[in-house]
Order: sequence, then structure tokens, then C-alpha cells
Amino acid sequence: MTQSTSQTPVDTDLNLPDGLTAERLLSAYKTMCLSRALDIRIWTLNRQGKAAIAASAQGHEAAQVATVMATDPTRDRYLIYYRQLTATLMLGTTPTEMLSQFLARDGEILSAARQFPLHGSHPRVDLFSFSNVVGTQLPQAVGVALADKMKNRDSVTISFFGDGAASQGDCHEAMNFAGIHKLPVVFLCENNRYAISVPLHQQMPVESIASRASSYGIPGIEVDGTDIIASYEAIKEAVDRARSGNGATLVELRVERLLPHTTDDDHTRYRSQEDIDRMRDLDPIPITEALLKRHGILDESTDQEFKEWARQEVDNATDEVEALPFPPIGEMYTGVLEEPTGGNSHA
Amino acid sequence: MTQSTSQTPVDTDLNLPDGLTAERLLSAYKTMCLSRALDIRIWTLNRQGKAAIAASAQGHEAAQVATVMATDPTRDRYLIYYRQLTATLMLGTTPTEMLSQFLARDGEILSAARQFPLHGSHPRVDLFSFSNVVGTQLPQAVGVALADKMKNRDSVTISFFGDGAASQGDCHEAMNFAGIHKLPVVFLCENNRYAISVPLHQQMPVESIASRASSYGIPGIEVDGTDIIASYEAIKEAVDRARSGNGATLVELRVERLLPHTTDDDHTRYRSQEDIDRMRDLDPIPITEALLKRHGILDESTDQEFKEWARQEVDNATDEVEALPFPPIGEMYTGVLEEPTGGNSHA
Amino acid sequence: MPEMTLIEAVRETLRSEMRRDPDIFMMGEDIGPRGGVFLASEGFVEEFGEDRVINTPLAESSIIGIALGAAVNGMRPVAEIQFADFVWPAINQLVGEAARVRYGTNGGKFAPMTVRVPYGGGVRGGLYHSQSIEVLFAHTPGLQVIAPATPWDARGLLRSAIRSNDPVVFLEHKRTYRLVRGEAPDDDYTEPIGKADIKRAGSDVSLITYGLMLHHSLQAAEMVSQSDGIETEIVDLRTLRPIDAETILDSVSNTGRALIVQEDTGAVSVSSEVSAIIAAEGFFDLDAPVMRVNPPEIPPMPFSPLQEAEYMPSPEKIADAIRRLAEI
Amino acid sequence: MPEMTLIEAVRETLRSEMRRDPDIFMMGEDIGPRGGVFLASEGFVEEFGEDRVINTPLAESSIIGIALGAAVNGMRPVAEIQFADFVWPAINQLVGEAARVRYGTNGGKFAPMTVRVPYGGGVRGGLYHSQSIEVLFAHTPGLQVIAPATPWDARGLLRSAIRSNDPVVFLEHKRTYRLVRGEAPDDDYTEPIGKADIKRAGSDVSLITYGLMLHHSLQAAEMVSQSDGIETEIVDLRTLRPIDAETILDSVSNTGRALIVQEDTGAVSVSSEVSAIIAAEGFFDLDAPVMRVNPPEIPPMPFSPLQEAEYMPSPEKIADAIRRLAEI
Ligand SMILES: Cc1ncc(C[n+]2csc(CCOP(=O)(O)OP(=O)(O)O)c2C)c(N)n1
Ligand SMILES: Cc1ncc(C[n+]2csc(CCOP(=O)(O)OP(=O)(O)O)c2C)c(N)n1
Ligand SMILES: [Mg+2]
Ligand SMILES: [Mg+2]
Repeated sequence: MTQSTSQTPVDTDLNLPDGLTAERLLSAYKTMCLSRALDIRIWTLNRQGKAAIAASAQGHEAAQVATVMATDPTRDRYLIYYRQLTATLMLGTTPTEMLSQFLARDGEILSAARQFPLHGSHPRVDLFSFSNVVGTQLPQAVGVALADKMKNRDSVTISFFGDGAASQGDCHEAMNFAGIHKLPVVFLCENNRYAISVPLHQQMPVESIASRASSYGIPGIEVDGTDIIASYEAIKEAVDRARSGNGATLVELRVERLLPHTTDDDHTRYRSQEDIDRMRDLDPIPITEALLKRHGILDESTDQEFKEWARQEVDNATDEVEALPFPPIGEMYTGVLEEPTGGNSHA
Repeated sequence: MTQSTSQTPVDTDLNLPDGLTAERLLSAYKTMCLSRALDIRIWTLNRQGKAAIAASAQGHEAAQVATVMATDPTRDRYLIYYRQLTATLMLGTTPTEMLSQFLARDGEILSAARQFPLHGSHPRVDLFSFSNVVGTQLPQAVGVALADKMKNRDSVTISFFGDGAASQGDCHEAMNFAGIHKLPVVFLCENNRYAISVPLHQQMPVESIASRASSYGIPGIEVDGTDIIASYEAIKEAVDRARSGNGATLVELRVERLLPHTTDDDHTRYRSQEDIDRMRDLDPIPITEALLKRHGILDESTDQEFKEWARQEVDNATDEVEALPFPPIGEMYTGVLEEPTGGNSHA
Repeated sequence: MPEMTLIEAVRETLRSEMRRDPDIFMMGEDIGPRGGVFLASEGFVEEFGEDRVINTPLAESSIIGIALGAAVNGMRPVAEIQFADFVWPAINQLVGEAARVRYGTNGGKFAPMTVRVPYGGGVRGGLYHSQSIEVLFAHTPGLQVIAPATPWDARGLLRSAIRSNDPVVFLEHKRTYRLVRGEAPDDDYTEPIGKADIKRAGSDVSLITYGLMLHHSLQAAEMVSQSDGIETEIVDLRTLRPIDAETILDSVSNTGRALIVQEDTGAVSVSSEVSAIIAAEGFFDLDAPVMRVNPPEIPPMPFSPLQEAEYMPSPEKIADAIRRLAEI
Repeated sequence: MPEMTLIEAVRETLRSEMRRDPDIFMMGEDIGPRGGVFLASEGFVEEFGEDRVINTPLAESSIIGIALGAAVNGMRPVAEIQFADFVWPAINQLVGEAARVRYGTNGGKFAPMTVRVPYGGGVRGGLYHSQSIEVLFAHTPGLQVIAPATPWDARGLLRSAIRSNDPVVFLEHKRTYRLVRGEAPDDDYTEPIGKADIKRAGSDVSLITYGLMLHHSLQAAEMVSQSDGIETEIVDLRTLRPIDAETILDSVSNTGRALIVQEDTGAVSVSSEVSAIIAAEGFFDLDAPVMRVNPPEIPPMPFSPLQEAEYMPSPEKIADAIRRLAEI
């Protein structure tokens, strides 16, 4: 996969957009490698009967690291859905935290293993996902942004969603409200051309989701989500716009879903061989690897080092998590409402 | 109201669009007069404590007669909402039928007085409205059109809706599906700039609802809904497109709501005097009257005759309906589900 | 103390809470210059500004979804659904999402939000302005459901609702808005969520009810007291989730007879649950079947005035049921 | 006769009905080439074409709203909601609209439509792939709600549902899909909507249940029969609206004891209603309180495997409840 691209001659004249450095790109690529290794492991754990279900981020990695680089995890907010494994890692979650979700282990940090993987909320970064119900996060993200605007905070809210979610009424209502009130939110669509098995042309009569932005008086940008730099630029522009009080943007990142929808799915039922073949060329890992190598940011030995490191991290995390027990049964009974004695409060 | 316009010199060179004749226009105008007289009476009956609630069609009359003229009541289908009094009359319902809804009388033909006025279904023309829940008719209309397409019928479905309904998720989902499947439906928005008291700029960040058509791969047309001919042309084009198998259209008719939202409302709470004054110039009755007179289609005596006829019709209907009893109490218990003995069936 | 109507109690509570806590804001259709279709926020946009009194587009799912997002991010939204009949598009965000935020994040996020829902019939509202919609909410873990019947309770419970750190569905019966008057002072009292209230003492029959039916039941109780000397104890549930089983069972243990009166249709409803509580935990106290007065199993409720009147459980029908139960 | 799984019974019924009546069509997410996520329509798009097996966008409200529109215009749509947990966005079109079309038009329009909803837990589905959502539907006049537990009933009742001229919510328990096998012949039998079925005869305790819990209850009944000689009569509701009060009351009149077992949380639920029916109309037959086995009042249900197992009413827990009730 990497042999041919590593032959490309080095071109050091890469013009990086504001805020992006060779170091940041390299570190993002490292996270992409980690995400891929973890993703593969999770799939394996499912096949071994250890993980009940998994949705994979394979194909979405460049888009997701670009998103995080374009934002500020110390103050921004991220409403993810199940496919943002790479983004969560890039935001500083650990492979152990992520794996203990898939294996539903004690101490699972997002939801105490009450929820599917990648659902719940994180204590260190403001990343959360309340449910599996596709599209619900869009109005919620708008409300989060509304609160920030009301409180004069300079946070930006990123609402991840898929092409499937774009058909939901909630998507329309959310974008409309954000447009009216010029809210600091970025609607970030990872368009992988499929909602499970339903191809784009059965989901919508238009080619581009971003083109719908005009219905909501906001800018829309469509970008190649396998291009880490172009993605960064588009998202950065949107984030800057939001942060400077100029409202929402709809960004559409065109990516490929390299694996079936989840471990429960078999995409050969509904994807043609041609389609499957075509998508393989759009794997963002070799594409980014080639890009970085071409510009002298990455060399072969660093690349091998990263990949070895990623494997090691994932091995360690697997050992660690597999040794953990399931959450104590009794814990399931608590926390439906605030406990009478204290508990959380805004006050 | 009519004196100044009757002075306008006659211009017989009016170029009427296909399908529209002087006779049709005259008869449409006559229905507008009837609708207006009935509308005024209904408001009075409410003020007398006889009609529980009424929404008025005043201001929407030209748009609604144009819509009916552009369609074919013998085969088309009309999903109305509460503001289509003029359209229902134009479709051949009688003032008596309409009044017995407002007064909830025995024999009320749309819903047996179970529902608010203009809700239920009509036995002679395929006009119906299942609920007061704004926006629900849009997916239903799409389903109706889908059935026609499946059965290879040449019916067109007209889905009336207001600017308020355009914000509902159902509006997005309906138009999207119609776009995908190229269904024979016309989305007919009577945009009167208010959803009860909420003005357009608090409902949406864009100027035109029709502009959203591009999100659904369908044409959008915006037209002055006080201009009966322009409205007819726009709708006719949409109906023809639907009937010839070329799919849906979104037509936006700009109209004014001349009265408060319903008899329960007081629009001086939220409309400026300037806004109220401005709207008075956009009353479609004098506008249409002037147009027809200008082109020699209507003369003063015919106009007086129409208006006198309308008053008489409404008086007769009022007498007739007021003499009717309320529906028998026992009837409320039947018809929730098909009665075991026979009842309706597709078979 | 001055009397006020129930809608006044709601409005004054909203006003004083908005003054007290700048994190509270309101959103809903027509709540701005129009003051809400029931005038619950009359004059509010003038006092608190457009940022805290947000006129929304006609889109209920987003009203709740946006309120939810704001709630988990430090605000205390009070959302208005204009009529209960229009809450259905918002169910996904309310029952599916808001109810489960605290549990699903293991307390990482929580949603202090109040959803005000004018509901109920007897107002010539026909099939789509008369519905009772409490069943699903009362069934859902993670929600609190309040249905006050008096200005006092409306005030004390709306305060508790707004100050709660979890979602509350606050049901206001439209017919009671201007019909019911009572004391509801401006001092800072609250009523506890989850506690029923004995609105009339009696030793012969326990009548459990809520909302408008409390008032019909109080009338019925006077009727049977005068005509037959039957003394009815009336338990006003006030909160439909959680239901106060203790107060219900206490009352039934004194009377031995239970009648549940409800405006909503009976099948799989709040009256079913109250009956089930008694049948399980109060069984040995019972001298007679647990009876219910529910309207007929047809869509609530016809627009026709005679049919609407027939639909509602009237004081007379309730009185008859009390008499029948007392005789068993 | 050959045995088949419950999902096979569903699939074969859909197939034979689609062959029988050209007005039937299907719509839903992934029902095309994917064959539905549970393979209920495997091979259908190949046989019936894209016009009759419509892959929809991810938009539940429109799935039901469009099905409703098609139904009132001469078709018989069978809509699939992929998981019950995703039915909430469609509630407005289903409960608010479809349920009231016949009544609200005084019979002028009616909606012969079936909405298939895979529901229930015990499948490691976590909070959003495990829900039971029957309460609101079972409460709503104008809907028919079916919840079969065996391939035979699935087949006979799905036929009745599709052929009904009014809307049906057809609940298929996901855990039963491949777990439960039984006879379900291809001959054209139907089972009546609204009739419960005695799945086990017994004279000591009446156990009323439905769905997956039927199977747990049958196991429990064998356990207590062998260990304690207690004979449990098991009433499988099969239809949740209308509930078959007669069969329930008949059984209770023989046993004098009633236990209701349900997977859904108990407050304001189907088990409440069954209890209320017995407490009102079977009271004088009762020798003991009406008892219920419900899961805890927490959001159904944790993803963690041990917690999920704890959540579900197990055969052991049901057996314990039978023993306790029989001893009173
Ligand atoms: C409201 C709702 N309907 C259906 C589902 C089942 N489902 C889960 S993911 C999915 C497809 C989502 O597609 P998309 O939004 O494109 O995201 P992707 O998985 O492609 O990243 C569906 C239909 C759901 N989770 N929520
Ligand atoms: C879903 C829903 N929400 C709220 C209402 C209350 N309501 C009735 S009419 C209306 C405004 C509708 O405005 P629009 O669609 O522009 O129609 P118009 O009355 O202006 O013709 C509102 C908010 C409703 N009927 N349905
Ligand atoms: Mg996708
Ligand atoms: Mg309007």
C-alpha cells in the first residue's frame, strides 16, 4: 500500500494554511495510524465475540483529524456520532478509554458502559453523544451554541453528522434556527455516500449536501475529506467564522466508508465490486502518508515507527482492558435523576 | 374600495395564458366575492358567540382560485389546511357545507363536526385535511402522489401549506422524497409572512421559501399571489410538469393575511401600524376587480350583481345552517375503526 | 391574600423566576410580542428582551432539541409547546433524548429544562386542541411530570420544576387557566415534585384524580355528601411521574374503596397505573373493586359541543360512580 | 409440518401477501438490496422490484407520513421502522395522524397500513437498540397493536394486520427472531386481532404476558410445576390494543390469582392496564393481590452484559414471583 507512494520525489515547497505546521500534520498522521490500528483491533475483537458491535472510522480518518486541528479542544464542543473514533483520539481520549467502551468494562468513562461505544460524554474534553438516534445531535448542537452565545463565550460547537442524517427533519430545523440566530456552530457532514446500504441517490435528489446551506442563509463548502489540508482549510474557515460571531457553516467532507456499516453488516449485499474497488483508492492513510512523504514531512522510518507504536499502544490497551471486570450490577440502578443528596448542579 | 378602479380605462388586449379565459376569470372572481362574504359572516358569527373559532382566507382569495383553475378537480387531489376557504368553494363545496362546519351542525359533511372547520374529507372532490398539526400534510401529500404514480393515474396532488409549515422537519422530508422519486405533487406555499405572530425573519434566515427548491432538485417559483393571472401561470406550469411525469414543483405565493391569525387573535399586539397599513393595499379582491375591469372582463353592474348574489347566498346558508341541530350525541361513539359489519374497503 | 387565576399563577411564577436567575430563558412559538397564545408571557419580551424570550420557528422537535442543548450547556430553558396536541413532533427529543441524558452519560451531562404544555379539553378544541398527552411522559424513566390543578400548586410546582436539575414536563390544563382561581402568593414557596395532596378529607371513598377533573370531582363529592351523606376523600396526584403511591395507599387504607377519575382515555393510562398500585399494594384494604371513570375510547374529543360535553367526565357522572362504589 | 424461526415467519408472510395483493408495497430503511437489517425482506427487491420495495431516506416521520398518504389513496403500505428506538420521530404521523384518519373524516378516508417495528432487549442493544415502545400505541384509540411471540402467531396476525383496513403497529421482538422456532404453515390462515391465547393451561395462578416474556414465563411455569407443583395458566396477550379482557378475566376467575409479566418498565404501561382490568372486573374472583413482574424503572437497558441480564425479567425471577403469589 505504501511502497509506490514512497517513491515519489520530495517537494518541500508545501504552502501550509494558517495554523497548520509540519509538526501538527505529522502528529495528526500519527493519530490516524493509531486510530486505524485500534479500529482493526476492535473489528477483530468483535469477530472473536468480545465486542458486541462496532462501527468503523476507516476512511474517515483524515477528515476527522483535520476537524480537530481546525478547532480548539480547550474551549470548543464536539457532538459526535458513532463514527468518530479518530476524532475522539485526536481530542485526547486514550485507546484504553475507547476499548473499554467496546468491551463494556468497569470504569468506562463516557457512559459507565450503559451505552454503545462512542456514546455518553467525556470528562476531559467537551465531547458527547447522547443517543444512537441519527440526526438528534443537530438541534442539540444548535442549543449548545445558543447557550454559548447567550453567555458570550467564544466556544464553537462542532456537530458531526453523516449523509444519512441530512434527510432527517431535525437537520432542517437545526440549520434553519442556527441561520436565523447566527450561532457559532459548524455542521460537519462526513458524506460517505451510504446510510447503511442506502446509496446517496436514494437518499436525496441532489449531488451535494453543502449546496443546501443556501436554504439556511449560511455558507456551504464541499471538500475532499481524504485531503487533510483542504479539509483543514475549509473547516478552519468555518470555525473562524463561528468564533468571530458570523454564524454557522455547513461543511461537507467527501469520504469513503472502507468497511461495512458495522460489524453486523455485509456490504457486498448492496455495493457493487466496482464501487468497492473504487473506494479502496480513497483510503486516507496511504493518501496522507504519500502527501507527507512527498513534502518531506514524513520519512519511511518515522512512518514505520508510528505504525509500530500504534500497534503497541493498541496491544497494551487490549491487555489492560481485557483484564478489567464488567461494571458492578448495582450501578445500573442509580443516576436516572439527580440523587436527592447533592449531585451535579449548575450552581 | 371600487370607485377609483372603475375609472380605469378599458384595455381589451389582455394576453391570457393557455387555459385561462375571460369567462373563467369572471367566474373565479365571483367565487372570490362569495368567499369574502362568507368569510365576513363567519367572523361575525364568531363574535356573536355562535362559531367557536375561525381562520380567515381574506387576502388569500386570488391565489386560491388561481390554484384551483390551474388544476383539474375531477382527478386532482387537494390537501388543504384551515386557511383554504376560497379554494374549497372554488372546488365546488357550498356555503352551507362550509358554514355547518363552523357551527358544528348535524350533517356536517367533512367530519360530522368532529373536527375544526376545514378539516376532514369531502365526498365529492378529493379535498381533505386530517389534522390541525401544521406541516403534517406535506409527507401525506407525497404519499398520495406516490400511490397515483404507482397506479399510473394522471392525478396531481396539491399540498397547500403556509410559511410557518416550511420550518417543520416534515416539510424537508416530504420535498426530499418527492424530489428523489419525481412525484406528481405541487407544494403550494401561501406565504403571508406570519406564522400567527412570528414574522418571517424570525422563522427563516432567507427571503424566499421557493429558493429552497434547489435543495430537493425541483424547480421553485415565487409569485405575487394577489395577481390571479401570474399565480395561475406559475401553478399551471407546476401542475403540467407533475402531470407529464416530470416531478414536483415548489410554488410560493406571496399574499397578505388581512385579518388576525384567527378569531382568537389580535394582531395589533405584534404588527406595526405601518405593516397593517401596507397590507391593506394588497387585498386581492379590489386588485382583481380592477384588473378585470381594466380589461373589460367585468363591468360595474356585474360586479354589484356578484356581490349582491354573494350576500344572498351567505344569508340563505346562514338561515339554513342555523336551523340545523347539533349532531346526535350517540354518533360520537362510532367509526374509530372499521365496523365489523362491512364498512369501507378498498376491495 | 389576593386570589389569581391559574394562568396568572403560571405567568407570575415565570416572571419572578426569570428575574431571579439570569440562566433561565424561554423559547416557543408566539411567546414574544404576542405574549403566547394563552398570554403566559405577556409583557415578557419587553422586560427580558428577545434573547431571553425567543420566538421560534414552527418546529417543535427543534424547540425541544435546542432547549436540551442549551440545558446541558449551562442554561435553564423553559420551552413552551403551544398546545399539547403539537408535542408529538418533539417526542424524539424529549422522551428519546432529554429523559436519558443524565443516565446515558453517567451524570456527565444533565438537562435542567422545563417543557410547559397546555393540554386538555372542554374548550371546544376538537380533535387537535383537546388532547391529554401525559401517558408516554408518565411512563418514561428520567422525566418528571407535573399536572397542577390549582394556582397554589401551579406556582409552587412550577418553581420546583424550573429549579430541578432534570427535565420536567409541566402540564397546564387549558380549561383551568381562567376557570380556577385561588391563592398563590408571591413569597418564595415551593411544592415538592412527587407528592400528592389531599384536597378533601373523607372516610367512605378515596377518589384519585388530577387536572381539571379535580374540580369536577370536588363538585361531585359535595353532591354525594349532600344527597347521600357519602364522604369522599380526594387525592390530587399533582405529579404523574413519579406517582405518590404512599398517599394513595394511605387514603385507601382508611376508606377501603378507590375510584380514579381521569380526562384522558383509560386504556394503558395514568388511571391504569393508580389502579395497579392499589391492586398490588392496597389489596387487603379493599372492600370493593377499584373503579375508574374514564371517557370513552375514542379520539379526544369531538368539536360538536354536545358531544364534547358528553365526552368529559362530568360532576354528575363522577357522583354516580361514587354512589355505585359506596354501595358495593 | 416444518418449523421455522419467527423472522422466517415474518418474511414468508410478507412475501406471500406481496404476491397475493399488488396494492401492498413496502418502504423503509435498508429494505432493498440489503434485505432489511434483520433480513425480513431478503430477496424482495429482486422479486418485486424497486417500486414495491422502497429504500427510503433516513427520515422516519416521512416514512410513516408517506405510507399514510399512500394508504388513504388506495395502497396497502407495510412500513418498516428499523428499530423501535427510532419510532419517536414518526409518532406525530402515527399517533397524531394515522390513528385518527377514519374518525376525523367520519369514514371518508381510512388508512390500511401496517407499521412493523422490531423492538425489545436482551440483544446487547444498549439504551437505543433495546426499547419497548408499546405504551403510547396501546393507549391510542384508532390504532391496533399486535405483539406476537411465536412464528404461528406472527404469521396469522401479520396476515390480519396487512388485510386490516385500519392502521396496525406490528411489534416484533428482536430476541425472538432467531430464538423462537415453531410451526407456521403457508396455508392461508389468519389469527384474529384482539384475541389473547392460552399458551399453557393451569389452575393455580394466571400469568398474563406477551412477547419475549412469554417464553421466559413458559420456562418459569415448568420450573414451579416441577419444584412446587404449582400449575400456571399462561395468557399470551398477542394484541395490546384492544386488550382481550374476556380471556384474562376468564382465566383469573379460575385461578383467583393474577401475575403480569412484562419486559417494558411498569409505570403507566400495559401491565398497569391488565392489572386495572382485573382489579375492576375480576375483583371478586381474586384471592390475592394482582402482582406484576416489571424491570426496574431505569432507561431500558444497559449495554453492559451483566446489567442487561439483571434488567430482564428472567425465568428465575418470574418463577419466584409465581411462588410468592401462590403462597398468599
Ligand atoms: C433515527 C434513526 N433511524 C435509523 C437508525 C439506524 N441507523 C443507524 S446508522 C444508520 C445510517 C446512518 O448513515 P449516515 O448518517 O450516512 O452515517 P454513516 O454511518 O454513513 O457514517 C441508520 C439507518 C438510527 N440509528 N436512527
Ligand atoms: C405543529 C403545530 N404547531 C403549532 C401549531 C399552532 N399553530 C396553528 S396555525 C400556526 C401558524 C401557522 O402559520 P402558517 O403555516 O404560516 O400558516 P398561516 O396561518 O399563516 O396561513 C400555529 C403556530 C399547530 N397547529 N401545529
Ligand atoms: Mg453515510
Ligand atoms: Mg403564514
